[in-house]
Amino acid sequence: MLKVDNEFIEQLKVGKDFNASACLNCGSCTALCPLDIELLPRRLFRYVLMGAKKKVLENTNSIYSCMLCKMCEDNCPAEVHIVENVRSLRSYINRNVYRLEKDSPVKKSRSKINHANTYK
Amino acid sequence: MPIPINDTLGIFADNIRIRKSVLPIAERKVTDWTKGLKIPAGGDTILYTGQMYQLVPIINSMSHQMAKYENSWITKYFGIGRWLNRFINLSAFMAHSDPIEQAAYDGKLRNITLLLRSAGIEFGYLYEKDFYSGALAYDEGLDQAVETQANLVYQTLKSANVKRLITVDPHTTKMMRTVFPKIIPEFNIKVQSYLEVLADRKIKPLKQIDLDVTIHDSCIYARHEGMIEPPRLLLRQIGIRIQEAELSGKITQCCGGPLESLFPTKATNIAKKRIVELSDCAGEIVTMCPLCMANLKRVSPGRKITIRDISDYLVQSYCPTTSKNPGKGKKID
Amino acid sequence: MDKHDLSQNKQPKILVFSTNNISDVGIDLAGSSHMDYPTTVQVLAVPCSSGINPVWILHALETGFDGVFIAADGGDCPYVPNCTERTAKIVEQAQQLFGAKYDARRVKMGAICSVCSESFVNLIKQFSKALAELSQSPGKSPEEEH
Amino acid sequence: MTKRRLGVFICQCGGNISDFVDTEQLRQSIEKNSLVMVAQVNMFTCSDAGQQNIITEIINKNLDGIVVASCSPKLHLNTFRAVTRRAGLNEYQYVHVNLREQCSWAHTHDKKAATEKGLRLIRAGIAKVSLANSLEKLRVKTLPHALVIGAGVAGLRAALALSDIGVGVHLVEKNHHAGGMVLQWGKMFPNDKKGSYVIKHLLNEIHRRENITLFTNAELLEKTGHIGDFSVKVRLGNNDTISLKVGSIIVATGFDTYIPQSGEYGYGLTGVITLSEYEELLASSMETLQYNGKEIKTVTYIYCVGSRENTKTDKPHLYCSRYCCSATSHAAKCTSEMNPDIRQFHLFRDVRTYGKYEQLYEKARNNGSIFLRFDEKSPPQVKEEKGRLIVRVKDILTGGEEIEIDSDLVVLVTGMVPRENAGLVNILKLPVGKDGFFNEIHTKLRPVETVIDGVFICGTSQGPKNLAESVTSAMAAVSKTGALLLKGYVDLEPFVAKVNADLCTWCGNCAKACPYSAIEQTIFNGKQVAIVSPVLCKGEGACVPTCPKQAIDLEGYTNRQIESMIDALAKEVINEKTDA
Repeated sequence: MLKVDNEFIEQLKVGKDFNASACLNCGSCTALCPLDIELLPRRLFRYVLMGAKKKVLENTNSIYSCMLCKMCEDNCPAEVHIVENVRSLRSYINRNVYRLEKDSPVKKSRSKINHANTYK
Repeated sequence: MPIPINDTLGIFADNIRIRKSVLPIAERKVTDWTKGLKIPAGGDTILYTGQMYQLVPIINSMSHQMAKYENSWITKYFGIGRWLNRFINLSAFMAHSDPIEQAAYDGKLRNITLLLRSAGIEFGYLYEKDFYSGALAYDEGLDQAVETQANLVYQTLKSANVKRLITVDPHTTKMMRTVFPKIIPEFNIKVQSYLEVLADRKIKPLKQIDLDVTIHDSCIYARHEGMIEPPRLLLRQIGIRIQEAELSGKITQCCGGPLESLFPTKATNIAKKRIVELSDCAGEIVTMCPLCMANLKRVSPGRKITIRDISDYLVQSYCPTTSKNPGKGKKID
Repeated sequence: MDKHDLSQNKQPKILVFSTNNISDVGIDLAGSSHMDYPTTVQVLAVPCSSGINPVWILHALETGFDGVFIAADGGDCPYVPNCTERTAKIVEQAQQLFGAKYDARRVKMGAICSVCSESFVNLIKQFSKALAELSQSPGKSPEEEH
Repeated sequence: MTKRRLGVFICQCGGNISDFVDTEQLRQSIEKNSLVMVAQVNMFTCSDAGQQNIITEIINKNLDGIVVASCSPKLHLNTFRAVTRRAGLNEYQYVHVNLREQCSWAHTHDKKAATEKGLRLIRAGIAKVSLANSLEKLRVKTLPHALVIGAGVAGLRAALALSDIGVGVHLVEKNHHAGGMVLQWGKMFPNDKKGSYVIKHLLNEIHRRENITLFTNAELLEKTGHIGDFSVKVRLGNNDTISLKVGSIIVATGFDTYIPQSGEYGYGLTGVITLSEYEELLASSMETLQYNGKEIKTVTYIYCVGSRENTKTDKPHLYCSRYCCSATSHAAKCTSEMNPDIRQFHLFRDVRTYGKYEQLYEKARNNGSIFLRFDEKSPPQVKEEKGRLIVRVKDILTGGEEIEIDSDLVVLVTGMVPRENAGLVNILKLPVGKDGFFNEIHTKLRPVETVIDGVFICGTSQGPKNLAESVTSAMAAVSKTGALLLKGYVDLEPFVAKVNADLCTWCGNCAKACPYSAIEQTIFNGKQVAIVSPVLCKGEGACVPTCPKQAIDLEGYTNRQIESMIDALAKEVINEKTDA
């Protein structure tokens, strides 16, 4: 049972920083990933969209394994910003799980880096 | 135990905050390459290295260490390492770059300097203020560290009245050209890779080279920055025949380099796959990113292949031969 | 007694009643698609299967047909909503007219729509086989032979 | 009867027939029949030369009946009827034999057997034409007025279009207000105009037209007469009854919304509402979306409620309701435009936002709606737990993972069901399909005509449609009506039942069997007999098998004709060398 964690969705700014709702589940990304990671990015993104925090955090290694090579994104028929999405997941984990940037002056407000828009 | 992501990234973040680079190196190592080139300090147009070429020998040495740590008992102590690193620059202790290698990578920057001069471009250099761009921190999602670094770099450029930057590698190009303006809305400095500058300037070859090469496009140049044609144009002009690998240009395959710090074994596996794809094509392999070069070279021993930086070819044709060609540096092949 | 006998090499003669708007179109399609069925199958088109007179069915058997197949419209009938029920009743009436003279299985109905070419050919081949078996051992149902 | 003089024209169809059937052998056999004056083989009988040849032969040889053995009658029946007419012969003295689709093309591997079958088929044609009566088409006058039943968007639009082409309209609406379902709808794709706005404009126009009379709160009570000239009685709001004369009737009675059963997907719990209720909520909300005074942050839509399912009621709704996926995507778009932070989960089986509506689906996805696909066999569960609505669903796209969504609002995307219309069905004798909606003659080729001549159906009365499709079908019904009424008359096929009064002893079986009330009792030579109204008779022949005296016949398919055709088909070719 995966519970939709609304707080997680809010923290991740799903739909803004993390934007993958346009995903059609075609699987092109998975097929093209040079890492052969089954989870990345289609299913991982689906977990994020559905606010399945536990599943997302179980897959930290996959999230940090991505090379951001953009092979998937360039071939995504739904034009999902896959690379920025992965970065925003790392950013979320760095801030909220590893607490690497707890001294951050921007810890309360969201980072000025607007992930979803970086490549628009 | 794999390398702990948490503590490793913590060290990167701390380093940026305290020492203005993910892997802080001595100023001397950043600027050594300029010896004898008499590049003016400052100016409107600046050659900006972002320390990438200079860093590679150190990263190489680090990765060698990290690969040893991966799945070893030491990984348990990374937490202590991070704590310690706040007071002592651990990377300086851990990584001792090979001076021959260092000189070879410095040589690429000397090549680039000569090329820009042959194209008639006037430019300066910021020397000790040629800061790291924060590329790795950006990729790893260390947003606060990136913001700090971006502001430092921008303030430095602004106070030096810089109008235009010529970058030498894909990572710094992307950071300066695409990422910084998102973080700093007023960032209005024109950023171009030296390959784009040379191609724009219509630099004329002085000599033809009879050679087949296979291009390994950098993911960042080809897909993130859409820069595919300039290196091909510059090589074609000097008579070099370009052999395209099955995956090249827009669909180039990654060298595995981005995994170097956290997943060294995976990085090696990806590099092995890529080097096989590239060797299937006739010719020497040409790279345009120091990280690609380092990662592909790491898996090349035992294979009959030559990997060279694009500037090594360009300098041979576009620059006049001098008795003391600083471009050559020391041979690393 | 059912007098219909077929020698081994002869195909049963079947009269098919089709309907102008629906099942005849499906049977046309079987021909357009070059789906082979026995040449001893002959089609007589009427407006609606609810208008088939049981007397005609009896007449067909008496004149030498081995069986009568009604290609009904099923639910597609544009004329009457309970066309299938009405047609089934006509089949029953015809069977009553057969009395002891003909086996009740010599009349059969099936729903054939305007694109049901394949099911027409399949049904007619099954019916033809059943009639052949029926003629060899009258009194036994074709199913029991298997 | 004097001996018939027949002509038989066998078509080679450029090889389509003659490659598999020996047409010359057919001609030689047929020629031996003493009734046959002419037997010819033509390369293409349907060509101008082929047609002219038939006319010449009819005139020169003084033929009184012809058989054309060629392709399926579905292709050229009308061609050769016209040929016969042009030669001065009654067009029903021509019989068509299907030698291509049902002979040459079906039996391409056995030319001998196919030729024998062809011969039997032509003999049957000869048998039929020998007994054919000359018939005249039934010409009926048409009145330039139409009755439109239902003043929803389809009915209103039909009335205006009829008015445009000069057909007067009586528009009858059961409810107090015209406008139907669309009146209640909020913003609609693509220009976000509200339903009430669209209806208001149509109604303004209706009121301006002098040749449209709108009766609200009114109901059809009775229909007599026939195509072109119906008499109808309508009950008005004040319980008065009015009689009207119309040439045709357009039925646009619309649909009903499926009402979920109590407990179906949590229906009955606070916060579980239907899509139309949600639309109303959206339409009445300004800046924030609230339900029962509580702000809505998470909306979960459950699709296909009452559509494409077989399990929940005794009346299964197996069809797709066509409009709901698009309507929900549009509602999602409106929701995120009001407040982009509202989380929207769509639990669907298939997304069918076809055509232009695909843009809505894309928009919904791009705006952050999450689509979760469930299997019909494991539908979502909706429960109330501690005052919250909990929806559990197995998401196929995540490999069947069970997802739990804590929702503020659950929207059941309900489909269309046929409107309860027993009275109207009875009055108009309209055919109703298995799904409960009205049936057209042919879904693709005759999409708005019914077997009741002069009665057309359109809009959602004939099956689920979206608004654009409803109006399209209304326009189709209008053009069929215009073509029928504006000419002033209509010709009907004369294939109707007729009673042999000498044989008839009036048992009433035929009258009971007739689905169209076309048979009545009358007195003939002092005895009770049945009589058929040729205008009401549809010619399906349902009365024929019920007559114990064989006293009722269908023109073109009489007992004698059929039996002689059976005889011809049964005859073995081998024994008939001399006389075909």
